[in-house]
Amino acid sequence: MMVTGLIALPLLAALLSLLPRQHPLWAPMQTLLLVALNLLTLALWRQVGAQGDALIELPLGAGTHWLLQADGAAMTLALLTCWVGTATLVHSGLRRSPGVPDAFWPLAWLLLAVLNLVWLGTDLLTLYIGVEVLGLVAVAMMTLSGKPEALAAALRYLFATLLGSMAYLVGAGLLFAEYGTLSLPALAEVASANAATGTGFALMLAGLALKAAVFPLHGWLPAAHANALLPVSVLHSALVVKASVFVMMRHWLTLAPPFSDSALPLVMASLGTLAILWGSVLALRQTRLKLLVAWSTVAQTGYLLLAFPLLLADDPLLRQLAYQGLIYQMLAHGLAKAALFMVAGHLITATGSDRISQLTGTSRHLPLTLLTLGLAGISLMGMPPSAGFAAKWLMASSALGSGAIVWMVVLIAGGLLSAAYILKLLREAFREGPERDVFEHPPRLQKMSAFLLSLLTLLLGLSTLPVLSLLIGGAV
Amino acid sequence: MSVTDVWMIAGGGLMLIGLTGFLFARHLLRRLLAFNITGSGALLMVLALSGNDRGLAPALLVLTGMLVALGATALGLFLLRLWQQQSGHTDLPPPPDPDLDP
Amino acid sequence: MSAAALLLPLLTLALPLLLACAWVLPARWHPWLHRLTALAPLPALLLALLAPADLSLMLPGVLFGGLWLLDSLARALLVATALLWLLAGLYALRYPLATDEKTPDDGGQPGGSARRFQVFWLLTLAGNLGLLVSRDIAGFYTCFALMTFAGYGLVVHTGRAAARRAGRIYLVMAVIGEMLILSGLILAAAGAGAPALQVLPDAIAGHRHGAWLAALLWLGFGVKAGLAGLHMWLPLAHPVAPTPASAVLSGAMIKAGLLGWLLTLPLGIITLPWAEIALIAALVAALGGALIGVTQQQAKAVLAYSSISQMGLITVIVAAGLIAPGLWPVLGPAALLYALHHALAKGTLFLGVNGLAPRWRPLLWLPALSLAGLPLTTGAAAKLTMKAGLYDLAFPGLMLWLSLAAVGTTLLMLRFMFCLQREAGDKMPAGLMQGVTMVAVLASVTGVMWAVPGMGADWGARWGDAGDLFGLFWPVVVGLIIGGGCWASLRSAQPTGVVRAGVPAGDIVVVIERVLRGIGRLWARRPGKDWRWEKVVQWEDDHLHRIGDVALKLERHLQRWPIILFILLALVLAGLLVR
Amino acid sequence: MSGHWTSWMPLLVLASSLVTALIIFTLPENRHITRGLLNLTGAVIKIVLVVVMVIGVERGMEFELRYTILPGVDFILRADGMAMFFAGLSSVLWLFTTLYAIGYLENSPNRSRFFGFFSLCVTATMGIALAGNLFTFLLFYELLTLSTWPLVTHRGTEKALKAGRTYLIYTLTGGAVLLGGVLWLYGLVGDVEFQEGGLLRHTPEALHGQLSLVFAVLIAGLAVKAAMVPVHGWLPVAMVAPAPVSALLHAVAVVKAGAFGIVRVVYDLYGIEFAASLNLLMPLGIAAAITVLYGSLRALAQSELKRRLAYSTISQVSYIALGISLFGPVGTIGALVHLLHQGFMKITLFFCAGNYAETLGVHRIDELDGAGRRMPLTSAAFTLGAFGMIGAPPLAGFISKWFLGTGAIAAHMHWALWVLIASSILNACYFLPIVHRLWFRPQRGDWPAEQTLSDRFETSGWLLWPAVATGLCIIGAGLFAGLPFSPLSWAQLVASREYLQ
Repeated sequence: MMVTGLIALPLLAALLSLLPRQHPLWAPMQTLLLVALNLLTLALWRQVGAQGDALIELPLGAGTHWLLQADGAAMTLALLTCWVGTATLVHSGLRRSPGVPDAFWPLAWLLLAVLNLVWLGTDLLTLYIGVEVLGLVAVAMMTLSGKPEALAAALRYLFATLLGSMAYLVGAGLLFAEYGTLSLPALAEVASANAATGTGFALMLAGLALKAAVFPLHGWLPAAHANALLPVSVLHSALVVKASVFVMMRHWLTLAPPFSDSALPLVMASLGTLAILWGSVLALRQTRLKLLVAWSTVAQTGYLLLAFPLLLADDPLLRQLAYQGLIYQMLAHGLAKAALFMVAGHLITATGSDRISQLTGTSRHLPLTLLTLGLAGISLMGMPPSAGFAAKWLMASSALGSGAIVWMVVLIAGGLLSAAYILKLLREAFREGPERDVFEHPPRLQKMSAFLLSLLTLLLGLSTLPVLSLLIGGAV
Repeated sequence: MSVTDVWMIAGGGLMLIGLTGFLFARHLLRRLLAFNITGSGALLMVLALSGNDRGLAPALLVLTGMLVALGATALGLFLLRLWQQQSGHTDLPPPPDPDLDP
Repeated sequence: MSAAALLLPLLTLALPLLLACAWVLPARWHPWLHRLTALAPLPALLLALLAPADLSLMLPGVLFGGLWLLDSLARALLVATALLWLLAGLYALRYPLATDEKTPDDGGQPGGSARRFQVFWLLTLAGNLGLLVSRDIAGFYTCFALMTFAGYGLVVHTGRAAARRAGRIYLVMAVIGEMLILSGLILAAAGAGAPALQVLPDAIAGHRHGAWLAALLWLGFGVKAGLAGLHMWLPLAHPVAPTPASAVLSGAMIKAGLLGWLLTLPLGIITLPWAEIALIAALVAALGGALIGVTQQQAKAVLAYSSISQMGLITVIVAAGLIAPGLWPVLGPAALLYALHHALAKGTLFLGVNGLAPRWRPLLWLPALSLAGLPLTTGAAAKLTMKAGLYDLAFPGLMLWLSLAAVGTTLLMLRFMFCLQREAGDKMPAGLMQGVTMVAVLASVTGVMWAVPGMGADWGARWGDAGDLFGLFWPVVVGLIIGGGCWASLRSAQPTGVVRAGVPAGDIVVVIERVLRGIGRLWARRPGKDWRWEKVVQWEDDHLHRIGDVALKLERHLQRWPIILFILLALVLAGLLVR
Repeated sequence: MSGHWTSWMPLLVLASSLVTALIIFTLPENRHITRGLLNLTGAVIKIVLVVVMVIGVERGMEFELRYTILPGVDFILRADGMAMFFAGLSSVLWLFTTLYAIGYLENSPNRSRFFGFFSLCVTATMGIALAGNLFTFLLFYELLTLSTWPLVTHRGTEKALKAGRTYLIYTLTGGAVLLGGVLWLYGLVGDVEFQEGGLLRHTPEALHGQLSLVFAVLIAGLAVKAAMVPVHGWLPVAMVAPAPVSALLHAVAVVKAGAFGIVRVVYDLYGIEFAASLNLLMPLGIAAAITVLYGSLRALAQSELKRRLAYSTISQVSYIALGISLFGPVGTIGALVHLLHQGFMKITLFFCAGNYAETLGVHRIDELDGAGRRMPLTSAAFTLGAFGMIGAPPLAGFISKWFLGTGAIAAHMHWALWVLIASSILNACYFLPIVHRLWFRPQRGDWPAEQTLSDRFETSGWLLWPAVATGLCIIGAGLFAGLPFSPLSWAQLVASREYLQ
């Protein structure tokens, strides 16, 4: 019952948020809903930890049924969604804040609901609905900032996401035609390497890759993130991009094993490597803060793809390590990227301009913001003791175990590249330019929410076992 | 050639037409229409593929597909009109240059 | 470990160091400190003379385990050294030290203040006295290094260009010497267990590369003892140093090299293959020193070369000890006696350079001739014991060479008196300086007797057979005749003397300097001049920029055709999986 | 984690500076007194804790904190002999550097930020000292890189930022290489803890080939921080940092972390006998020898005082690596005791360089003429440091060179002795001219930027007394090396445990 609550509660909150903002009860209601969401997610997380996966089935006739499964990975990402969602909503101010239009709250809650649906969904129909609605909600949120560039970016993103889900639909149809079932666990048993499965799987992968901004198809992401509202780009970069990758992982685990001897794993890993190199090099060349962070998202998605071939290793322990590494990387990147985007927003409001060269002297007047940037940066770089490092350690030891030294080297070298552009920001902040003491400080609540997110990455780095214990036996 | 094959070919043809329109149309409305055509083609393809007496699943799949296409078109039209009002163009400008580091 | 033994490190090492620190006090204490500095060596002298039996002290906490020992060897050297330092110290009381007002004309810098001289004086004294009594490797090497480096302060005191050049060469050779000694000590000590010095000779004797170790130590201490080829700093340093400093430098500090040899080399244990070469080199030093010394212009330079020649003779004794270990029991005391005699005589001569009124200057003939080995002088006694020891050494014509060296020394002494005559003119030194010099002369003539215990007893027997006496007498006579002739001819020519050319002081060092300067110029123009390791791993910004530009251009295309790329990817994936 | 108080001690040592760091970060800029007080109390508490642990370790007590941080990987903080050796050095020299930094940054901006990262840096160094296994060591090794970067770029000028960038390129790449090595090792043998005498000798024969390669990768990663040729480029460039930072980097924290890492890997991970049997020590020795000579040669050519000291550090730190490669207890003692002595000597030299820069505005060597007369105490300390570096007895440098020399003979690597001797001569060549200028050259014109920082002494007390104190430590460590609690006897105790009885 609690599993459906994860989706129902945000939906209810979305409806309630339609109330006019001036209503005196509006703020307490929002806080109450947020607290409820946190409590529910934690309770479910502990329950899954204690009793294992919770499964809900709705029969759809003729042997097929609608499945929602709350396993370790789903709960971890639900936790991530809850944390980032809470931080973003708190960050955008529960009371009156001019920057954010009223439509943001209902859309945000809707986004959280759909995200939880995607995490929990284990059959093609649910996943199709989740991924599709997610795209539409994201497009709608992108237009909130009202700038023409945002509109153009939103349109471009709309066409991309529609095309992607079209391919996904055809893929699902092909698979259903072949095996007569939509549920992933059932497919896992019967899947075999034949033409129909191959094309269906390829179409689905391509569609999801387009929605997840994987390397060659990442064109729409930078413009979308740079021009959207700050909370929107936080939610999008931290969660929405990951949803598509998560669905890719779900499909990969069910359909990829028969194809493990083909060149697919190699292609996925090389796409990941290219994404890391491409994203980092371009992030280094950016002069505007938000664009730099956007390009960093493209780069970091590359890490997730690197783990895909490792999931097909023959030794179950190595597969589990890769699985844990992948989920932990999603968790670490989600938190760190959200914190980084918030900090970018604060720096822009503080210095009044989006350009990186204007950051001179901020380290003296915005110490907490710089500390958050540092902590988030450490996790993105994969430096100990952050969660990013723990993820990199898990994935690298899995790669080493299965003899894939190249991917291990890419993982480690990738950390250096991300260090390059993170420290480019810090270097500008440390520069002592002409005396400039008038910095428009963002409200304390916003700074604290960003700091808490980056602190989480540090805490998750120091104690990884609570989260990893849920992911035991994931990909086996 | 069985009935499913006919539907298959029709669906495939529709998708091809839609895709080419999607590629070459510059006008946003045309692209949206092209998308609708490909959508219906794909739905047709899915129905044809799944054949009959396969239970509720394919129907549900197609139903959601249609709903989603409807929602998407509505959103697209709304944005399209907003874009037309704001920028006066009916087609999308080339993507902004990723600006060079001075 | 009696209480008196504690005095050993205190009086020799700690007292002067404390006094050196005391010089930090403000100026009104300086006159008192000056007097105390002069008397600093007195306690050590009294300790050496009055200490009952052999004193020894073990302090495990200091360095690798401190060990101090006052045996007969140390006692004799301590007496002579302390006495010489005392005389030089009293002499320095009246010696015009403060030179920092005027800048010397020859492009040097103003010299150090009198205070700086006193501090360096005390440090050198501490080092010198300390090394005589300390018997653990680290302690001995510490005092040796302290004496060497502090000696630099005395050499460059006047600040003139010549002094700075002499100081530079002194320092370079001192560092080379120190490093040779350090490597020798490490190599020898690695084999030996305990950190004491007396373990070394047996360790070297037993070592498979014993000859090489001994060679290292021979050369290392040889720098201090003025071996041929390593002597260049001596003739440069002495003339420029203030007189008391050069007296101590030449008299006491050179003997440290000899002590080093006596303590570390396997004398009387094994024969060393290169001992003959060392003996020949010593003879070359003895004769060469005399030959070059005669051509010097300055009185102190002559004395410096005389020191080289005399040390050459002592080196002959030690080298003989290395050739025939059996002879060492006889040669050992001879070397010691000769060293003591030379210390006092040379010290007196240096003090006499500007310590005596013209009237009393002939008094210098006493130590001068004693050096030359005139019978009935301490010099003669030293030479007799040396020759007695060397008689049955199978070395062809050794006695002839020694006699020639004696002739050389006599010539040197004549040249010294000639130069002194010309240089000193009729300057009237202060009363105390004259008194001190007188005492020095007396000590140099008689001092040796009571310096070496048991020496005085069989003094009479020394002169027994006339044959030896004549052997000593003719070189002096020949030297006087030749010297007198030259003196007369020089006097008849112009007083300025035609012989201006002569060999420059420090002879071969001039050549070495020119060679090094040439190498320096070559090195400056070497091809790979500005290649640096740092460049190997240096990221250049333009590399990153170029990659970035290419990426940006490609990126523009990628963003323009998303749909085609999507179809392409779908086809690629399908192609892979359908196969 | 056992609840016993001894298991909390290592954490307390780390917390003593971590807590200070966090508080200082939040302190507003104008609270100088509280910041100074916080710093000093942190440093003093740390020394007290370290002393308690030293005595505890002496009596054989176990101080260990352990919890699993990653599946199959433990986070271990343990105080064994070797750990207390480095922790002792760091905490003592840190107190001096803190005092010095308070005086040095008297009225400069960003002091909260500086002292915050300053304390973070000491936390990382303490972590490195107390690390119980290679993973924890790597964790604090990287933390050290990140916490020292802001100190190098503290001034914020273009030069400082460029130096910081170079510093990061070197150290981050080094960290990445080390991570690769650690991963490879964990892949081969799982979580191996630091154990006196090393545990890797029990591994099966088949792995030995790979273990040698892993050794090479680990040493390559550590060599960056230990500034061995050719990855030493960052050290002279980082000289642009303020004096306490360059003293901190070169004498105590960063450079020593690399050297200590090599000591840990060779003695406590591989075990000296096992490393010798895989004949890994000869290449390490050769690499160290090259660095020793290269560092000294480059130091000769430097005209700036701090750059010359930087190159001298590059050569001196490789003495430790050279000492490690001398198989035998004497060589080990030489390496360990030099780890401490070089700390004291180099920190004195940098304090003096900082004093000259701060009080007289002197940065170049040829501006130092006559500084002895103007600042006698600082110049005396500098002279002590210089002669210590040359290895003149009775100073600390002589003791370590003596043991390194005898160790070289005992290990039948005679060429190592000649490298030491040559390096000592080179040290004399580039230190004695400076000492000559200090004492024997008159002052030429007035000083570039003279300030009278205190009426009674030559410069402010904060700057002067740390320099003099560490100078006296040089004599103390040298002259009284025989005493029980001297660096030498502690090194002998630790070294004896490394060799299997």
